[in-house]
Amino acid sequence: MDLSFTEEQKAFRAEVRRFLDEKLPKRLSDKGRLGQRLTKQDYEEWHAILNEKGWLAGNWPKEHGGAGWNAVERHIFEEETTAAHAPRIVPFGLAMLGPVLQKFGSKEQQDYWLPRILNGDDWWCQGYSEPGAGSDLASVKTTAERDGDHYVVNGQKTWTTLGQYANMIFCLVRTSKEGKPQEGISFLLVDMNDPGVTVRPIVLLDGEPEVNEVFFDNVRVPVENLVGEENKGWTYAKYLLTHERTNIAGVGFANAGLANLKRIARLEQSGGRPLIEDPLFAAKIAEVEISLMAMATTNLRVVSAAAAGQAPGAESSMLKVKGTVIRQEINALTKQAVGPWAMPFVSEALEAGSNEGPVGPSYAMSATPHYLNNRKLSIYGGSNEVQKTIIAKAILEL
Amino acid sequence: MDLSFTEEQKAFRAEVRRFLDEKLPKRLSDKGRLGQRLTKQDYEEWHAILNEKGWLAGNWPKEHGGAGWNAVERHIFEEETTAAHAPRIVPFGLAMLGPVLQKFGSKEQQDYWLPRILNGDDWWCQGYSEPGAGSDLASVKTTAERDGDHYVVNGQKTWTTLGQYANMIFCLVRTSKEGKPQEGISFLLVDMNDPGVTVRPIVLLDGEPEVNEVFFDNVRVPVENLVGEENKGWTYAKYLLTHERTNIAGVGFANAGLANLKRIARLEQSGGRPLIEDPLFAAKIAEVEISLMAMATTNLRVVSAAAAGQAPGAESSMLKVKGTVIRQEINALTKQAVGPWAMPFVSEALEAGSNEGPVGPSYAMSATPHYLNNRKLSIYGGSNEVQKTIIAKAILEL
Amino acid sequence: MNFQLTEERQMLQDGLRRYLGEAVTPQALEAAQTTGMSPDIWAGLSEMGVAGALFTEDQGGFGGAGFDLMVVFEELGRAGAVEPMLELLLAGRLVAELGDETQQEIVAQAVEGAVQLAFAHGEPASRFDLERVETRAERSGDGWTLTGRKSVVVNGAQADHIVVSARTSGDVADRDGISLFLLPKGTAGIEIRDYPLSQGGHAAEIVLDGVTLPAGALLGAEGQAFEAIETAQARATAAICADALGAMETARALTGDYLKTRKQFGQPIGKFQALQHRAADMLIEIEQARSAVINLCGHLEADRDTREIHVSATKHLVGKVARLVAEEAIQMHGGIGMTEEYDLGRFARRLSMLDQRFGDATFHLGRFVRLRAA
Amino acid sequence: MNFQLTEERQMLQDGLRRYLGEAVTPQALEAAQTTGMSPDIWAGLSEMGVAGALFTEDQGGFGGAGFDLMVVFEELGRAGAVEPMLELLLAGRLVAELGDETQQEIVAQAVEGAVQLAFAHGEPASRFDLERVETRAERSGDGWTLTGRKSVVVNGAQADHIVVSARTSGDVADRDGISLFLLPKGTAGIEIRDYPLSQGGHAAEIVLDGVTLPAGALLGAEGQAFEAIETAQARATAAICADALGAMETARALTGDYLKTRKQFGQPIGKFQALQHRAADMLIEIEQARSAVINLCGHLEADRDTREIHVSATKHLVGKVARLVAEEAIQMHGGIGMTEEYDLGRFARRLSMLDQRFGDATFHLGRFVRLRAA
Repeated sequence: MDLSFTEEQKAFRAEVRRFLDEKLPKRLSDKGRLGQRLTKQDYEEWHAILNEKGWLAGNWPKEHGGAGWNAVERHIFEEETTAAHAPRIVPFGLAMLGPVLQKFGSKEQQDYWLPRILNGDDWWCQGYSEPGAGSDLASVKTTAERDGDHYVVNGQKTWTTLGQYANMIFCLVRTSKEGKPQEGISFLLVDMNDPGVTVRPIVLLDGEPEVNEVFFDNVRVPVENLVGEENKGWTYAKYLLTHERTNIAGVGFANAGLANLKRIARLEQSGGRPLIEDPLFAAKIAEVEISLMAMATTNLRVVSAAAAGQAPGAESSMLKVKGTVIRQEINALTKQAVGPWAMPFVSEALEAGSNEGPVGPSYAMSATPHYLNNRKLSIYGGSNEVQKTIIAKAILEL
Repeated sequence: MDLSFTEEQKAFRAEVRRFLDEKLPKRLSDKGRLGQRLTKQDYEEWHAILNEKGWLAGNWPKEHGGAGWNAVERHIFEEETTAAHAPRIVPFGLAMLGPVLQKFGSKEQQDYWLPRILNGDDWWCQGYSEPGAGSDLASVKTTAERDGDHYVVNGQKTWTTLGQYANMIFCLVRTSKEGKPQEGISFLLVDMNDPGVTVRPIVLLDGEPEVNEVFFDNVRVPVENLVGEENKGWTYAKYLLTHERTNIAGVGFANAGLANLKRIARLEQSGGRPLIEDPLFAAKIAEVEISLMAMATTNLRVVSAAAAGQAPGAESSMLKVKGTVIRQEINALTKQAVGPWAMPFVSEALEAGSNEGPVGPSYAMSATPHYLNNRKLSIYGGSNEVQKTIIAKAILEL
Repeated sequence: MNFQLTEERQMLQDGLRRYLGEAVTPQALEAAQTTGMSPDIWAGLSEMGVAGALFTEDQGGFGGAGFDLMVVFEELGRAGAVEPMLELLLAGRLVAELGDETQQEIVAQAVEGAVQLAFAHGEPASRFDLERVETRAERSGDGWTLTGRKSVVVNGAQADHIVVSARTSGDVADRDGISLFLLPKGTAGIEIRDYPLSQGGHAAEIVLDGVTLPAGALLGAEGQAFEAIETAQARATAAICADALGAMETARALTGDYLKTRKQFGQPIGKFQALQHRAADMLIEIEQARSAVINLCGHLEADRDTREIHVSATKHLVGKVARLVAEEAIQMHGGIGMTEEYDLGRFARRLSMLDQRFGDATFHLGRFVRLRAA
Repeated sequence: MNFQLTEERQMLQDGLRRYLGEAVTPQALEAAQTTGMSPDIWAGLSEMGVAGALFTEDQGGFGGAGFDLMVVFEELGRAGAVEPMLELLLAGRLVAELGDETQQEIVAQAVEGAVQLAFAHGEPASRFDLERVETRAERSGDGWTLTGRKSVVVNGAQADHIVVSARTSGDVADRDGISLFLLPKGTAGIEIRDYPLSQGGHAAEIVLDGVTLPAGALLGAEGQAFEAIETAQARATAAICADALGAMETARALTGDYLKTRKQFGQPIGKFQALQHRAADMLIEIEQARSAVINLCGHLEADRDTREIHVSATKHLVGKVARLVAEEAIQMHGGIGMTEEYDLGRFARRLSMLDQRFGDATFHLGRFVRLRAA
């Protein structure tokens, strides 16, 4: 047992930090720090900066243009970029589709699509969930019928994050109704500019159109956009979900959120003293900090096992549950910390450079939107209820 | 809406208080205050004092020798007796069997058994639960087969509280295996001195033999000891369970426990100050006190509806859950309040007049036994899980 | 002891529930987003005479007791109405209790629902400290000059009259030395920034830049307003907790319906025991909240210490339960519970803002401890 | 970064688990009830050289690091062994670090498991305040006279040597002025009341009524013992938390088995989703506790502030989880979980007493806040 990082890992951390000092535009980190909206261009700018350094695809092998980092290195990179308030790396092409294409895609698909992901030629989004399906992903109703050298796609996807920016969507579609629900699913790449694709934004509790519905009305997709074999898409989908699980604990986000919470609690005054000196509020911060200290170590235990080649099993379900609960508690305490300043909702103020400034201190304006928005953490990516059932069955064998 | 008691109710409360001042033996209230063991004789002594005043059977109608109080009067009586640390009224004959006999028993049974309950001629215990049945009371396996003018009883009951003091037991027995499990159950009164009855104590976590197993080996019970009709016992059992539900919230116990907790927290010192001045411990006391303030009002809402003739439905399930959780939290905080003094376990010290005194202050000695013993609150009388299912089905119609 | 509503209150409750159930439409809410309220609903409530329930008979109303507030605000919360009835209660009762004859005219108008009011007390640095007032009022000639800033004044831009607190003596956190003033809409020197609130409705930042007021603007005795402010906040706390109770009832009703109809893995999700038990917990806690609101409403007229103990106990408990109910209702709905289109959203947001007004659950827990120790 | 046990520690763990799994029988536990421990198991542990894992090589052991303690105490907790290994750690390491050559002889015996030790520090009024020492030691001639009372001294009546703290200067709650003394069994003037503990094992009330000690009884520098005491308690906290972790693992294993085998309403109760989710929560929290123990064990050699932050973080978190696990394990078992006959009981009692030693969850939460603010 040894809790300290190796010299190589420390050196890597220093290198990441140096890189962020030099290359992360202040305009972008300011937005992150203040909780302002990031535009499509902001993400693309940061992707390009990382890509130039060869760090955009930390989890891809080098032969595909990735950094080839192991789990510990990815963890360090994530810790440092989150602490520096860098934009997150948009995961759909890089963390989700990329690994699937590398494992199951044809040589042609890899040669064509992978460089385009790195270069930002395509913005991908995810076509998994459907209305009424919830966490039951296998109940895919969107159909793809073969018609010559095309599939004709009909149906609807939902909860498509940042679908409004995307030109491409990878979809689970039903190509057969025989056998178990899992057996007739295929994995298809669809051009969203094709006729018959419509995107409709869904406004969430925080007022933001972060997710979308995507409708397919007789969309003709060339058969070469099928990944792997027809009716084997469930296998690829499950592989993708496992890959999505890296950084599932969100330790970096939690650490940054906790630091922000403490900063606010030092600035806000209650009863003539900084809020952080209120014993009961301080205790609430301490409880979540202590939880996070333990969870961060659980995360390192899983990361370290993954770096040594062990596939994380139900442990990632535990990290999902605990990690999201901790982040949501930090969000709730941050909303609490800003007091009455959490009430004003001035949407324009979240736009950098807007004429409409925030009401109250700038640290307050994103507290409520973040609290509301992050209720999603315990719902998406397999709800916490689904995770608990997995834990009960996989570990406790109930 | 009016939260205050009527003048009549206030006068009644004053009368109860005066009675307790005059008639409750200090020897008994001292035991209650210190958490010392009560003997069989202690209970009998207190029953006799109450019976002399006509207050032993508050819930019985006057024609049967009861006080004929309504729910609010019973509530006041319970509040005052608990606050005065009087022994509880042993419920098996008075609160459980009595109402069943009054409703379903024959004239002969009423004339014979009811006065004996009031006079303390019999000590009753309850033969409901069986090994492995848990909250599934209808799965009765103990059989009673008719043989001439006797039933022959075979089987086993468990969790029989204070069975070691009892000479009589009322039992659910199976007289038919046809139909639904509920349909073949009968309600039988068994003399525990009859040949074939064996009682074995079960020692609980706190080291006390509070409950027992009762074995029946070809016990011959005269048919006149059948209550009501054969195979209709489930109806009577359910009626009994409803009656058991009065005072299910345990507000009186909770109030007394909270007062005791605060007293201890004023006496214990931490960091050179009374423990009650520790902001975090004080907050824990406050949280449970605030919960109790609300629950006490919920209880009065139900009591007041009951006094007006409405039968409490799933509300009593809510009171059961919240009431037990509050009492258990008070027990846990009391254990916490006494600090290291919770560790010594000197069983003899719980005996009044023992040579073996408590280790540490006398208020500390019962903290751990009570904490451990009251884990039962959320298990017995229909576990809190069963209550939640009832609530979900009866109120939410899920 | 009696937990039944009187016949009058029962009628008010029934009427309000029926009216608001129909009136609070998506269109009405949409209209309220830019103006802070729906004029139609305000008119409808006035017609029903709801404002009268907030005032005692002496004050020209027909209610004013804790349980009158409970009935009115529980229904507003149940329907998710955003009309500024709470501000009418806060400011209107202050005027009714402290005002002279001229000022009392506003009360008569308020009882008719003909005016809108606001109470400008909070400041950028005051958070939940009722006694922290930095805005200053200085005598100038016969009248007063007010200078300072008031924050998150609900209904501030829409109000016909604003009750403003200002310090006429003492240190920034003294209880003594706080005075109240009555400012009509459009008073010169007031700068108002109007903005929408997360829970619906509007609030304003108000800058008082040497606002000159006549002597008659003083409301009540100079420097002696703290007790009245604390009493007003106790009433408002009862009202907002009753409002939250109503919103919780709606959230749980929506959740109950959803659990019964939504199917997953082949059965209604309400058949899953884990959700059943969590729904039961939610119910138990809502009953706790209801009892806490009853406790506070029943003690609004008690002595100050008893009343304030119930203020903190109730605001603490209802604050905790509101968070639980909002979060659990969303979670049991899943994704749909997070969308603006589905009705739950606005109730969840309303509940999540309960903690931000009049002190959050943690603040009141600490305050309860201090009150008990005193 | 590496979370694998070294080969040596893995062997120790395997050996201990195997041995204790067989040795901790109902008979052994019964025997321990009157004497505080089972001589057979103590002998067995000695034979395995377990005590050596508690001491560094310099001290004649083969371990002594945080993760050595974790391995040993997790297994003692897992088996529910009541032998006084924690007291050996507490007192033995104090002697090893502060003792002179003569005193060090005890360490050699301790490493062999040939002596039993106790640490008499707590007093009737000290609760969890490490610096509160009212027992006084006064110079008398060449030696010392000790007067005072020590409370809940685990293994006090059974120990061959007791390390006793006493104040040689300063006020009752000063950190400076605390000294340690080494008392052999049977020293005149000591009055001992021996009694059993809820969690198993024995403790004693010790009255020191003018106990006369030679100069050589002083352990370490006069008045300078606080730092060593705090360090010893940090180690003991790591050990008792690892012990609790082991007990939790057993409680959850028993619960898992029970959920799989016990049937109600026609199916194993482990098929009920509400229990599944609660069992999953229990597991998640136990993993949190494991990580907290790792954090503390990995920082026992860090600078004082870092170490103590982890002491309080870990004791807080493990205390909370221990309560959850004990209570949930009992609840999921139902009645049987409350009986003395079923094995869960002693683990639940052990877990419920974790909070009573070295500071409870609330105490350490407050201490964590103070340490972070410092």
